[in-house]
Amino acid sequence: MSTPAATRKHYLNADFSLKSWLLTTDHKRIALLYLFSVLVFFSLGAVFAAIMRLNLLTPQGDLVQAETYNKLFTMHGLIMIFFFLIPSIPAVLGNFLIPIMIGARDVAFPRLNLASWYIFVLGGLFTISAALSGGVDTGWTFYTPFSSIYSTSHVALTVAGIFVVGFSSILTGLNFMVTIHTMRAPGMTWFRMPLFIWSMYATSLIFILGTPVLAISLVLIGVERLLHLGIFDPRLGGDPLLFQHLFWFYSHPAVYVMILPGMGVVSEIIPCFARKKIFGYHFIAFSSLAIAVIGFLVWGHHMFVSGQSVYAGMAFSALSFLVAVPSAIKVFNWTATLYGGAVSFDTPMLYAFGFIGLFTIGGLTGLFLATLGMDIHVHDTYFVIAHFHYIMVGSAVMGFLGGLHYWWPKITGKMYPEAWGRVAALIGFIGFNLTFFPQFILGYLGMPRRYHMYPPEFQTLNVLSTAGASILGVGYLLPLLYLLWSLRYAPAAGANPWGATGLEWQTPSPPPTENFEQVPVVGEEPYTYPTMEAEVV
Amino acid sequence: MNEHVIPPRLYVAIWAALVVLTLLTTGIAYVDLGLFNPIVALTIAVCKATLVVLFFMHVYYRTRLTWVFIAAGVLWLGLLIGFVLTDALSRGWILTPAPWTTAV
Amino acid sequence: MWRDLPLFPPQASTFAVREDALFFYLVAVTVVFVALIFGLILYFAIRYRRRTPEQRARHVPEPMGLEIAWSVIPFGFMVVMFVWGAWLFFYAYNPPAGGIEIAVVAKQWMWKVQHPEGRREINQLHIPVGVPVKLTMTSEDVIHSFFVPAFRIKRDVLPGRYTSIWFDATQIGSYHLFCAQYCGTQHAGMTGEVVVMSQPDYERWLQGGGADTTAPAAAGEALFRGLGCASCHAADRPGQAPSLAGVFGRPVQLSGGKTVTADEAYVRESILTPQAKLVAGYGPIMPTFKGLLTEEQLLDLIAYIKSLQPPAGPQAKP
Amino acid sequence: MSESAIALAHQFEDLEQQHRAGWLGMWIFLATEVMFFGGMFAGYALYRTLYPAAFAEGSRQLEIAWGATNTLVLICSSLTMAMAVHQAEVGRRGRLIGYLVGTMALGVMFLGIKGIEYAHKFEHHLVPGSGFEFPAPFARNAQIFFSFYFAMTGMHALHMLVGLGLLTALLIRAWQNEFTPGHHAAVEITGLYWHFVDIVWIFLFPLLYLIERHR
Repeated sequence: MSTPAATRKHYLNADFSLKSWLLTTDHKRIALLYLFSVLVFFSLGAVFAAIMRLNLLTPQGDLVQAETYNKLFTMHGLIMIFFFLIPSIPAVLGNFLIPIMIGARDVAFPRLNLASWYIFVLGGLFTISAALSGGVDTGWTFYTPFSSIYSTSHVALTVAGIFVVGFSSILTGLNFMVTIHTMRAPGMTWFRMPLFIWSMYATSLIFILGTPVLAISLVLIGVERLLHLGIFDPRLGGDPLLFQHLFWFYSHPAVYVMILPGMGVVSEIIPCFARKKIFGYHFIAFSSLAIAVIGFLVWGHHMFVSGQSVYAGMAFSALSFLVAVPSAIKVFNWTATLYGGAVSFDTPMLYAFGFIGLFTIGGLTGLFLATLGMDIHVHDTYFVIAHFHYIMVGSAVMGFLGGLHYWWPKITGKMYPEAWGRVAALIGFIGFNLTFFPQFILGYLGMPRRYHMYPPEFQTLNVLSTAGASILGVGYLLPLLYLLWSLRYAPAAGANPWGATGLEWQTPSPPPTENFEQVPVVGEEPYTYPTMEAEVV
Repeated sequence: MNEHVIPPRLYVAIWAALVVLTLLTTGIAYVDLGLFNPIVALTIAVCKATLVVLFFMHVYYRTRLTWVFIAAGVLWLGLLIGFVLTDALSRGWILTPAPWTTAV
Repeated sequence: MWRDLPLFPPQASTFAVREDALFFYLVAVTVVFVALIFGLILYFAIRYRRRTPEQRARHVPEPMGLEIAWSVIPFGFMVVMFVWGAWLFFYAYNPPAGGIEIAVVAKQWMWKVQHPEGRREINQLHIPVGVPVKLTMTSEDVIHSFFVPAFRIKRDVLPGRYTSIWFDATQIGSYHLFCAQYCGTQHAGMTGEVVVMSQPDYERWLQGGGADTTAPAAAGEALFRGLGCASCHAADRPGQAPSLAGVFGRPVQLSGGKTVTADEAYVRESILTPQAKLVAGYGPIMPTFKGLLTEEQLLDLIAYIKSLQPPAGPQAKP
Repeated sequence: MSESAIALAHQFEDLEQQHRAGWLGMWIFLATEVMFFGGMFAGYALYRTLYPAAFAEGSRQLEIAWGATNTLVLICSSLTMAMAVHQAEVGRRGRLIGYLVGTMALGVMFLGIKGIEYAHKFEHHLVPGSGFEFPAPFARNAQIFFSFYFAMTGMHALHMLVGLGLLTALLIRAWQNEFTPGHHAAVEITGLYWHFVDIVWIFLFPLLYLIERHR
């Protein structure tokens, strides 16, 4: 604050050469490299989604062929999940914020951090080259034996891409865990850490224990296709459910990888804009860990109708309900934080409200799927599509955008235009509900997922959904435009424009390369906003 | 890190134990223990792995945190195998043997 | 208007009625909690909005009882969901005795159906109203899923294994049949219809269909003789191979001491991998029929073995 | 002092913190590796439960003498690796180099023996695929056993190769006299990886080679 941002040295103006970006080991610059790459992938995934929604305007699916449509939803799923949602908050905001929030100069392994980004890009290139050379049509779930024997598309290349990008996740998670364990500033005890750090720790746990199982199951598909080992081949007595078990062992917890970071962001935004200590800090912190751990025990709820044993189904169903409890705890604690606060309606807060709302709907409809008898009907229908988009697009992207707006002044040193921000948040919320709420009804009517054509009576709801998608698109495009605009034209932001607590707001915006002028010493719990009573005393 | 320089004698002793256990597990495989053959083989393997982890990998001398991550790895592996086998083994249990032996 | 914008699927089986009751409970819980959360957030946000830039929050205690309450109360609702859902699940996957048994073979991208009386159909399933129907299903290639929204039933159809589903239709009419598990290029085309008919109509329908209406059991018997099975598995000469009369649905003593129930899966395995589970007292002399039989022929053989009545008098084997 | 300043990366306060981070990082990575191999172990457990007889029959085709020898070779290499770490701790450069070379030699020996076994499998048509031949009753399911045999040992061998690469890097650094009694974390942490690969084999040996040998 002492020197004006224009002359002060910080991580952005430390060096302007391209090399200084591509060979940087600064976690803040790596975060921006990730931000750029995930936005490229998001746009790609969004284009695929747009073509799919347009195709579904008519029952016959006039726009694209069945084969093309299958490749579109496969690529949409793969890119959005592995190249956007999973890295979005962790690799961008997590990378930027974890060292600053705990008072460290960098992550524990900065070169590994850069390597993770290159591995991410390499995985992306593999996957995109698979798409360009003809695409892949297995669905993002790669179910055997279709993927291992019957599909004639570029499965091996795609699987290689996902395998590679998995390593990026693993190394990022490893880096974060070691950083949180060993790099905390003096006085930064576990219960003085911001809740965002707790959620990133839980996310990292899933990265390191779940991702390798996905990696090996993809390797096994690869060797079955290329070397003709019979791992999943039903003709040899192979069990088609084995792959589903291995796949969902990672891919269900991966859902929590996409939502936990968003929960962490919301846990930062709400106390800041309610100017109030978060309600139930310990409950929110431990519920993150509980979600990560119990989240590993519920994967079989994707397999209730698959021919899995009914007894295993019962166990998985019961555990699935158990994992809903920590999620409910979080929602109630956030709501209670507002009670007696001094609430303002800045853009990040609107996104946080949107997050809670959409997460509540998404979470409660998840209970339909965890209920054994109900899942028989709604499994693999648009009900499932609507449910997980409420979680993974509604909530997770709201969390990402909320966090991006909240920390935008810190990252770039510029304020975004507030009025535009509020309008975009509102448009996004309305557009999202218009797109995906009709899909709940479609699902209960029985429209199966991954259908490029459908019976004519489903048309009205599909048209409604496509119309909503166009509004949603506007809601996502607007922030991109005005955030870019703000880089050049917006007023400079101070070190702490929101009056927030937390170490990241005690260093200038943008932060210097070493994050802090001197190592901070932490002496109090997070979110200690002064209250009215404190003022009286 | 608190450096415990472990005497090489201990390493050699651990090595000798590992060799003996290897020969033991190979030999015992030729004895019919029925159901216990795989159990004995795995128990010996777990013992060998524990020796390697504790002494060759110095875990015996280090902080609790290392134990936590080892335990997590082993526990999660157990969960994966446990649930997969739960499914496979209970698939055949028929609820009520309601034989539809004759077509109507 | 409702024809163009349906909001609820037809309810055409006994299971659909039960499923919808659970559905309405879940919807009610969802609505209550969504209203609660949305209402509280709106109320708090407006009631405690920041009126002056300097305004501070009030000090609010954090009672433990509140945390426990909002953990336990939702959990209580979920226990009901679990118990109710599990009960329905067992109802759906546990067929009652008696009824019609129909074989379904799925392949990319069609449903092949054979009725016990012999009539075959493709992408259509004709059934009588008011009679429980059990489908025994398998796939020739990848995983498919048999889904009839009007009956609220669905089950994956796996290669190399039998799965089953049952239903009791309550409404005469024609309903969608979908493949719900992605199975390749024409997945969206792997659809058909389930035609629910009155009993007399169904009887009449079974008589139609022309010459190709050999009953599966009869076709299986022909295979049984043609493949030479009968020379060893003869009821009157139980020396080389066990007699198959009346064996279906009963426990079989295996060499090695274990017992299995002779269900579809066991018969299938014994034809394809005879040495895997040998019946106690017999040698491993039967050749494998892997690759010699189609899925439909296997189902025919199973139908034939099912149809064999136990011999009169005391059972040969326990 | 200047020496440790060179060895200390900028983000750490002191060498102890740096060593702790490296140690923890490697253990977290090994937990990841447990789950990586764990996927195959889960598949193995499933199929061995479903097809016990075929797995026993397949296991009997493996050469137990080579398998046991390889187990001993790896145990010896773990000993030499542990000794190498010890020599780095006490700062004897010559012996450190000697033990590293010894470890690598044993590692290469293991891969050589594995190669001989693989060659025999090719000769006996035990490699899954169109050329697979196996006595009638278990022909199909035994192919699954051999698929797992090749997948698991192949993945293990790949890890051995990575380990040899890491050891080569250590050897070069030891040659250039980079390690001191106060700064040898890289030796210890690479050692952890090597021992882990040994542990995987300790489980693979009984699971693959020792099924129902008594029949």
